[in-house]
Amino acid sequence: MKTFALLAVLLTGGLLIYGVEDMPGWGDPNSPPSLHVSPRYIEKTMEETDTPDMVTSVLADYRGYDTLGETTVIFTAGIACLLLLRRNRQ
Amino acid sequence: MIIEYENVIIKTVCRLLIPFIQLFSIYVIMHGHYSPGGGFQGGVILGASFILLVIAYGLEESRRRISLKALTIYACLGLFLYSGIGALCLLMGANYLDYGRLPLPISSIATIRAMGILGIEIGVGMAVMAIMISIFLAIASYETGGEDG
Amino acid sequence: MNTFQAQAAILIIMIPLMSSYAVPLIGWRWKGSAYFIALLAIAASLVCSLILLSSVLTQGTIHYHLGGWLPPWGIEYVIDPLNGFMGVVVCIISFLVTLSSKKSVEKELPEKKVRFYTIYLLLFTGLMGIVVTGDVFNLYVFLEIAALTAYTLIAIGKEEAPLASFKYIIMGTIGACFYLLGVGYLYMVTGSLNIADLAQLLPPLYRSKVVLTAMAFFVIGLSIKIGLFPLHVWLPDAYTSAPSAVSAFIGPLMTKVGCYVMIRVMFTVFKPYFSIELIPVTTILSWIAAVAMIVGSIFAIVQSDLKRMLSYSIVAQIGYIVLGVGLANRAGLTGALLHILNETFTIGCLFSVAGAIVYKLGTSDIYQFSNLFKRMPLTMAAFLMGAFSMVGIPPTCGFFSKLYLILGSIEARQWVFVAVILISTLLNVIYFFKVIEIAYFKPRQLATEKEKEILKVVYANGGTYEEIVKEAAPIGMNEVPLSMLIPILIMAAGILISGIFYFDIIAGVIQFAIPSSI
Amino acid sequence: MVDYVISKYNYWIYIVLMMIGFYGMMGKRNLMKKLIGMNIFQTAIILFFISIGVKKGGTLPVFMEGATRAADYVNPLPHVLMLTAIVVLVSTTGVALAVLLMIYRRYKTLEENEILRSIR
Repeated sequence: MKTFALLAVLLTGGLLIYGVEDMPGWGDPNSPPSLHVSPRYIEKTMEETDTPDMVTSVLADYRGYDTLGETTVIFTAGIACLLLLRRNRQ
Repeated sequence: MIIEYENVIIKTVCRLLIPFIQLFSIYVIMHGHYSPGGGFQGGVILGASFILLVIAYGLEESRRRISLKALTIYACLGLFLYSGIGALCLLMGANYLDYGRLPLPISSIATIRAMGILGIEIGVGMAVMAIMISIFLAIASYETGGEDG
Repeated sequence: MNTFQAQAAILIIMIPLMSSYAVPLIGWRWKGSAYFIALLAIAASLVCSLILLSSVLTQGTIHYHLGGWLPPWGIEYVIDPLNGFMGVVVCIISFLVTLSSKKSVEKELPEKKVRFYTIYLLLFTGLMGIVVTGDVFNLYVFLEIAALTAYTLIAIGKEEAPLASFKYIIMGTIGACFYLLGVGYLYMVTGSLNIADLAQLLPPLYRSKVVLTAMAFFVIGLSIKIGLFPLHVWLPDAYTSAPSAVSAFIGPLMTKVGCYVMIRVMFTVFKPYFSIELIPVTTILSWIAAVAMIVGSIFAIVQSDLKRMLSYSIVAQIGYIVLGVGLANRAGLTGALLHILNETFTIGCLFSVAGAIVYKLGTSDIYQFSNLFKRMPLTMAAFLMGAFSMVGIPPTCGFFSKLYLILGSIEARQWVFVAVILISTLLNVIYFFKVIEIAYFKPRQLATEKEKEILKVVYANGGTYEEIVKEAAPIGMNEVPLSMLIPILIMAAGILISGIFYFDIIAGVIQFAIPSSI
Repeated sequence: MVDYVISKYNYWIYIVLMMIGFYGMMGKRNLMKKLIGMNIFQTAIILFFISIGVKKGGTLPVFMEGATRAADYVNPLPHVLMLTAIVVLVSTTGVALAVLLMIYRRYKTLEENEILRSIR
């Protein structure tokens, strides 16, 4: 079991290291994520949502639906813990 | 099982700290537009203040003050606030979560959007606070064979 | 009506989601209402999905911009024929399974109904959210909703359920994290999360090592999620120990939705020529699938528990679907999609029958099934129909999906796969025949505890052997309640109908659902 | 070579963390340790996402007067995605802890091989 785990870990690590070669360097201001979608969030946040904190404006407005899903995840966890651990009064 | 620990220092410090923690959590929720923060962070801080209360005063005492059923209802209401704002946008003829059409007496669409964001942050804060406490209570009171109160 | 049609894409998620928040609120006062809220919400979702499918087929792909933001910036729902088809399949089966769940939930989880149905609705929401979304990260969020609810629902089952659930949590998290890592890698080289946008931005980058790694992580992660052969270890334990209502719900849907995501990633996010020619993902997958078909069936033969047998049979059936995907030609994909339809009906039907048997006998041990055909004729008729479809006997849908898979293998000149499909079919016959033999031909034994109780009473009163036999026999026909029986029969009928009208289904829906560049 | 290693140091850190977490999930015998491994694993992914949002010369993504160019701020999108992923991590951990409590009550241990022995 342990050898198998070690093998799987080394394989995954090898795959990850293989992928690093073509990645943009750390803090590269010209990497694709910095150029493609995110500039609009940064430049238009005041104009479109009147919210200086871009994380909040993306979280709650541009990608607000993800946040609904995320709140639902935590709601699920809460109800799940109650379902698993509480026993109703007989 | 978390039992009440007779120690004046812990109780007094908690009693002094908890209101400030709660005030800070509300600040974090409301100030999410201008600084790092928002519904999740504020909700978690608010939940942590109640958890501190439970740790200091023991499960038995806090069971009398905090009801799991009420917490579930808070969580549902918070989520209803969130999804209800979205549904209100639907009723106003826009797409889901398109806050721009919310019926608020403000002329600028961007400001209406900011108000919509505030609304959902409050909903998220309520839900996260309630859920955090109920996860903690469910796990902490399992050994005693917790029953619904 | 027109606005309703335009908003159907979001209502399909919003109705069950908001209902799941309402269940604890209303269930606080009226505990019995939980089941009806769940049923109504899923029915409403079913209506929306039918409207969506019909409007997709007549007017083309539907785009719905959440929050009114245009695609690469906001989240978008895209419904094309593939989505629409999957949505309808998921909704129909969920509706039928939910309909039949009432009695068995009342029996197995009497005090937990409200929270159970909350989680149940959230699971349905998660599955539908995966199906309709057009954004890779949004897909991850709903994948996690579906996974978390599934962990929970499995953990409330009988004896070893928590352990099986924990194993599933570990494996499922690895799968989801690999998927998330794939999303991150794609995001790093393109800067986008929208599926359509990614499909446009990726082709010049196909030689990039990052994209290759991302593809590898997508495939491994999703293979864990669907329980493809060497990564299936969590699946049988989890599905066996779950409560009956849950395994009837998760069994047919969870893995199939995972297969849908796999098709979506391989043929929509990436262009088909990347998955087929540049790196041989499809070839590797089809060989793994072939092994899965054989090994899953062999494991199924040696099981003595009906639910565990069906779980291993799911592993084999996943092999069929992935084989169809891996063949990557039109006939193969048609077979795969038809098999998804057929499989949800068949597995749903068989697991519901298993639930009905557990409801009546209190056990799913195959060797206790003697004389079951006399006692529960209608349920067992449905079981027979499911078994026929699984084996692939002509009027049922299973025959046609296997036929298309064989045609696809021939078209790809892979004769080995033809042989594998035939061998796996033979193995299917063996394990289903074992059940049928015991249930039909084996003379009755004193199977259930209840009968033993009766006999003890008779024996204690000094009854003769004849009296004992007479007392034990009366359980002549003892069907499950109608609320369980009717959905099972509808599912059995669905197997037959989808078999008879297979050509209309292919001509009307499935042929549009296959990516056009294949 | 050294430049190459240094310019991508964030990736090496996350890869090592991820391998540690992955080994914990797969190789450890204690269920609690598996759960801790899972947390490390997910944290590694969070670290990875955050590190791809960094821009040299960028400040935190809160709008300030006088800085309107996109290059002035770090990329906010990975932060948003990771807020979601953190919540998912917390929720999964919560459910897993609940399940572990159930396992502990049933078998009185969290060692995998002892549990398997008691089942057989």
